[in-house]
Amino acid sequence: MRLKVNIGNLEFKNPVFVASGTFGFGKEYSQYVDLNKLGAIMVKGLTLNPKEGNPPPRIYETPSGILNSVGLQNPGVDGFLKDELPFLKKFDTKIIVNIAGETIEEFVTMAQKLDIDGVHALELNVSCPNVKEGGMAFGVNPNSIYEITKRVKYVTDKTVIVKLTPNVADIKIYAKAAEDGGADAVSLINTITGMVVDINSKRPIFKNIFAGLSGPAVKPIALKHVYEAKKAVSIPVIGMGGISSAEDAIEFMIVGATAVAIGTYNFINPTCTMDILEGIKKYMNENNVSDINQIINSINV
Amino acid sequence: MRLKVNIGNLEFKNPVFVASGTFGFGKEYSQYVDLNKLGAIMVKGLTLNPKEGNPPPRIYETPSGILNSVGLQNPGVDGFLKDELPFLKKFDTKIIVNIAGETIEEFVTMAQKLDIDGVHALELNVSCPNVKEGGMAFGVNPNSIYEITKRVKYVTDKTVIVKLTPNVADIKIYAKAAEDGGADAVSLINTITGMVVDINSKRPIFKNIFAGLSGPAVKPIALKHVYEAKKAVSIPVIGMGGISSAEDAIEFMIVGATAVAIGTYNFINPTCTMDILEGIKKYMNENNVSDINQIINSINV
Amino acid sequence: MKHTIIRNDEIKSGVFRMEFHFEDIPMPGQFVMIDCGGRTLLKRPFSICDYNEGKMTVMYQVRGKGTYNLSKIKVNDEIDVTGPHGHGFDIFDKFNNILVVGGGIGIPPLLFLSKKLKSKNINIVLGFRSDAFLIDEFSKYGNVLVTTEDGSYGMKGYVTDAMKEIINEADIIYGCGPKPMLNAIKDISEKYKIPCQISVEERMGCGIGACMTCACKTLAEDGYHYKKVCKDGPVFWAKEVVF
Amino acid sequence: MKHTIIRNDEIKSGVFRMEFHFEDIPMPGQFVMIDCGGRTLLKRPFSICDYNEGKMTVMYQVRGKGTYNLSKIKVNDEIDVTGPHGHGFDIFDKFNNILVVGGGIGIPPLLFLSKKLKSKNINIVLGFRSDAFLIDEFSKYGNVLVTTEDGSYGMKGYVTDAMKEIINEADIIYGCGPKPMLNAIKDISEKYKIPCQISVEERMGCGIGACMTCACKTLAEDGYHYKKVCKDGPVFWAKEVVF
Ligand SMILES: Cc1cc2nc3c(=O)[nH]c(=O)nc-3n(C[C@H](O)[C@H](O)[C@H](O)COP(=O)(O)OP(=O)(O)OC[C@H]3O[C@@H](n4cnc5c(N)ncnc54)[C@H](O)[C@@H]3O)c2cc1C
Ligand SMILES: Cc1cc2nc3c(=O)[nH]c(=O)nc-3n(C[C@H](O)[C@H](O)[C@H](O)COP(=O)(O)OP(=O)(O)OC[C@H]3O[C@@H](n4cnc5c(N)ncnc54)[C@H](O)[C@@H]3O)c2cc1C
Ligand SMILES: Cc1cc2nc3c(=O)[nH]c(=O)nc-3n(C[C@H](O)[C@H](O)[C@H](O)COP(=O)(O)O)c2cc1C
Ligand SMILES: Cc1cc2nc3c(=O)[nH]c(=O)nc-3n(C[C@H](O)[C@H](O)[C@H](O)COP(=O)(O)O)c2cc1C
Ligand code: FES
Ligand code: FES
Repeated sequence: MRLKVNIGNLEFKNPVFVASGTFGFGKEYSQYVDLNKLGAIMVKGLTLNPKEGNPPPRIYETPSGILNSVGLQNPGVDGFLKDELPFLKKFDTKIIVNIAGETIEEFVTMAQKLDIDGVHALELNVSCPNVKEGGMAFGVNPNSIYEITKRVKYVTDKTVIVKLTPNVADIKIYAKAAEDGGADAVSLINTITGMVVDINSKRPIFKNIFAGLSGPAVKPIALKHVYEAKKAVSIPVIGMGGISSAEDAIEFMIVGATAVAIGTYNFINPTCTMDILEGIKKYMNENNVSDINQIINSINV
Repeated sequence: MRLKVNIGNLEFKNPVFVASGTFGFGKEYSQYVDLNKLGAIMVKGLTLNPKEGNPPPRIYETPSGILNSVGLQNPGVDGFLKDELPFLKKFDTKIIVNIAGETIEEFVTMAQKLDIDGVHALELNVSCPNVKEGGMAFGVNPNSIYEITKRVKYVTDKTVIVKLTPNVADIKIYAKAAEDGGADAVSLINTITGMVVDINSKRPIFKNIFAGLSGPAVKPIALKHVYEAKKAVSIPVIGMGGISSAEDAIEFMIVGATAVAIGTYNFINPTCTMDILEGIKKYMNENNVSDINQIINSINV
Repeated sequence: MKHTIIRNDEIKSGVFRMEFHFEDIPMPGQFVMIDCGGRTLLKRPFSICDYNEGKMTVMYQVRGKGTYNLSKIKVNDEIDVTGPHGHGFDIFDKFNNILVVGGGIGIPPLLFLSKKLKSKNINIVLGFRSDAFLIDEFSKYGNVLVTTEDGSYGMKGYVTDAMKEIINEADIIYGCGPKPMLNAIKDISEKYKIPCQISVEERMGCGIGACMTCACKTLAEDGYHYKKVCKDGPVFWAKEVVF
Repeated sequence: MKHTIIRNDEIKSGVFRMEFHFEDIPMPGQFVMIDCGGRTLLKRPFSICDYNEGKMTVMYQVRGKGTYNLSKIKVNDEIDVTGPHGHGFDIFDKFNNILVVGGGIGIPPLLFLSKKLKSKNINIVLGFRSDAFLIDEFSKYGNVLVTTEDGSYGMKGYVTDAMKEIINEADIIYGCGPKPMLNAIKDISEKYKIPCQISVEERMGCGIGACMTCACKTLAEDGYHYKKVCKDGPVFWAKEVVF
């Protein structure tokens, strides 16, 4: 049974990834999951300088979902290279580094610093709804997406993935902008903007008013965006948003995802990635699929 | 305790409405709910001619939500006037007629036909994701919204509400277009586009591929859109999307909704509107709110 | 509305018989909507298998998360049930020879129907894949013929095979079961020109006729018309249903 | 990982004591994450109140839907629990005079702490709004002073009032309770220059240090730094926490 998938110049041992920001830098989950068995780890979003993020509360449970407003707390690129990458290098899996510049120049600088052994791909986070500078402001503008992608591709030979926001009317335009800029793949969805109010204080629960919705609640929306994105581009798509089971993962692959990433559900069940991987194998067995690539983009419409 | 709210030239006895398409024409739910106690009934979306709608399946459960693809099955305006309005007229509540034209002219014609006793307001449905003609195609275009609103306002003195789709990047533009066109209010959100795939047949569950997501899952997204819409316009906003409790309803009112509508949750608990009304009264009592209008748009940011 | 469970037993692998207190008296062919709890949202529809002095029985097969949750419910637990809903089987005094045909988990509502039929000559054909159930109960109300696909009980084959032998006697046919079976029964009823009522399934939202999600395609003068399974049905005249 | 419930009793209105089988041996101040079932998604954090040969006790107050669901769990049911998580209270041999201060539902983890303290002189101050609990258990490990806001048990007032009388004896303070109380304890410890550890609460996602959602503002050289309640805490030195 062949589980390998290709994105950019990389071959991944299987299509089950973990989504940025939900899996830290791998250390904590390594007590639950053999990291060698993951297709890839998309690490927590990095900024050029260390960032403290937003004041608490940063998370709120909603029906079948969560809102988060972490605001990219992270040790910065240098901190990552010094304190986190050495641990990750010990594992036989692909490391995708999620980077979020406040300016185009910051994206470029980070890409240059990350042009280093042990880093396999860059995921350009132009879709974080929880920061004031950069983030989603870039992601809702096709020109910014194009420009950032192009500038980053110019300075690195790493596989470059552009992470898209679902907070747009027509995802196709944004996926295309990334492809035109030279992206090797697009990944989606990042979180959906939402809010919640404390009816006693009459204040928004989150200091930033808005926060990002993720988890099973968003799956039907994410699936639609992935399907649409795939129709617009010929580069691979990495699908995510609410995946909690092998069935969910397979749905994303059928509509066009070359790989999938699991985010929020790691919190619910820390070994879910392994269950999902097993479930995919079972599905392939039962349906006589010898190569996972036969499933990708196999939708019948 | 004052529960009355005003929208356009109408006074509603309370702000708890039922959302279009989830409550039929009131008859069925009248065995569970005293219709006289509802602030308003937003009836199933009407088209100029009777419409059969989409082939089944038309509904699918998702985590804390549902996808629907009814496709506006309805008896047409004339059928409504003949077979449904007489029943509704017996009740002391406001009747808001949801209309969905395939063309601007159809909106105008329907508005003219509905310029009749017993119909209190029109809700212009420019946001249905489940039809091929009209629907959301109008709703994602500010010019269409403006034009339709203006043309309808020209032929009717009824209160005109424009129902907005959340499938846009910035709801403010669309709310403003409705206000500029002369709308007395905007209502939102209609359903969010989503999809689901049968992994055995590899086909989308719905014949139209996409369907509309509603229910508790979408609440944080709906709340954000209502908050944003209210910031953009000075006309009243009717908030809906995932409301299942009095707390939810109060959240919508705090961020700016003059009234709220309950859709999907009627299916889960047919008497939920009454529970929500009671819960709002309890909240007002406990917080010494004598007039519900003190809650509306009272957010503290 | 909360209703207390009297029993909830697995009568064969994956098939449960659940009894609970319920005040409102149903008609055969009607159904109830049950809140299955856990992470389900919508209530699930189940046909009424029996009703006796404030006690209702439904039978269900574990298929997805709702029915799985139901299977874990214990005696004295309470469940939220609405109903009875829908338009059930019509019973006609004029017909003496009745043919009742059921398949699989479509069989339970036919028990309640058979019980309510007043006719003298009732033939009941029940089809199973393998293990049969409810045979003794049905035998109280008519002459039972069983078919199994694997031949483990009764005749080997399909209900349609068994029907052929007794179809000539029938004044009316009542059917409930999987779609292909209903389609086959419809064909037979048309071939033999025997009136036929069938109970169909469709995914539901409200369960009471308000949301238009439970569409069943039916013939109409000007082509076709989507009727509501929850209100116009679940029982329709076979001749009007378009499969 | 499934764990079988041994008991789940309401020991006073809305407060439950739940015991279940659990293999991994915890340290005082650590917590577990419990899947509360129903329509909850995230696991909920609860401090460990006691641990004895494979049996863990937590105490919880019913606040929202998760704790409500927990309260309905019966003996022999199974729950999904992960842990023990976090950095608990540090125990120092060098300190002989210990002051343990708890308020409300923050009290339970201090029982497990008190049990593990080896010191001779342990003063325990427990504050309640009204009905007190766990007093007898705490008395086994030290000298207990109780305060209630309504004066229904022990001294009328707050723990901070009771602390004043014995603060001079203390080499270290351990605290757990509502935020205003922790803030007051921190102030007292600073005033009297006594080392002080407190257990804080924050909403959590992963519970293991990966998601950065459980931020606790702490002092750092260059201003402040958000530490993780689930991994760096829940127990912090009071002096580093910024309220
Ligand atoms: C009028 C009517 C009477 C029925 N009577 C019985 C009965 O007596 N015994 C029995 O075992 N089953 C009966 N069914 C089918 C039963 O409703 C489904 O098996 C059940 O809803 C499956 O729920 P689930 O959560 O286990 O499955 P899931 O697949 O997880 O359910 C997901 C959603 O799909 C719906 N759904 C799934 N399968 C069906 C189906 N076949 N028909 C309608 N909706 C479906 C569910 O209601 C739910 O909303 C009947 C269906 C209808 C429409
Ligand atoms: C380290 C730690 C230890 C705790 N120990 C105990 C204990 O021993 N006994 C006890 O009764 N309570 C304890 N709590 C608080 C307990 O976690 C909450 O009361 C519980 O999560 C409420 O869940 P709910 O579903 O009933 O409330 P809801 O308000 O419905 O919960 C919604 C969400 O908010 C979170 N949440 C709500 N209140 C809190 C809170 N105070 N702290 C953190 N998250 C919260 C929930 O975990 C959930 O994710 C502890 C909290 C932390 C962080
Ligand atoms: C707590 C949290 C933190 C996140 N941080 C990041 C991040 O740093 N960079 C990023 O690109 N996406 C981030 N995301 C988004 C996820 O990577 C993912 O796109 C999204 O959560 C949808 O997937 P899910 O529903 O499986 O969680 C974060 C999500 C969560 C819940
Ligand atoms: C089955 C169904 C049918 C609907 N039909 C209509 C309709 O005819 N016209 C319309 O404007 N909105 C329609 N809607 C949208 C609802 O009125 C409402 O905007 C949406 O469902 C969000 O609210 P909720 O989450 O409370 O359901 C429909 C929704 C559902 C679930
Ligand atoms: S289920 Fe709503 S109309 Fe039938
Ligand atoms: S809860 Fe995830 S880091 Fe603390």
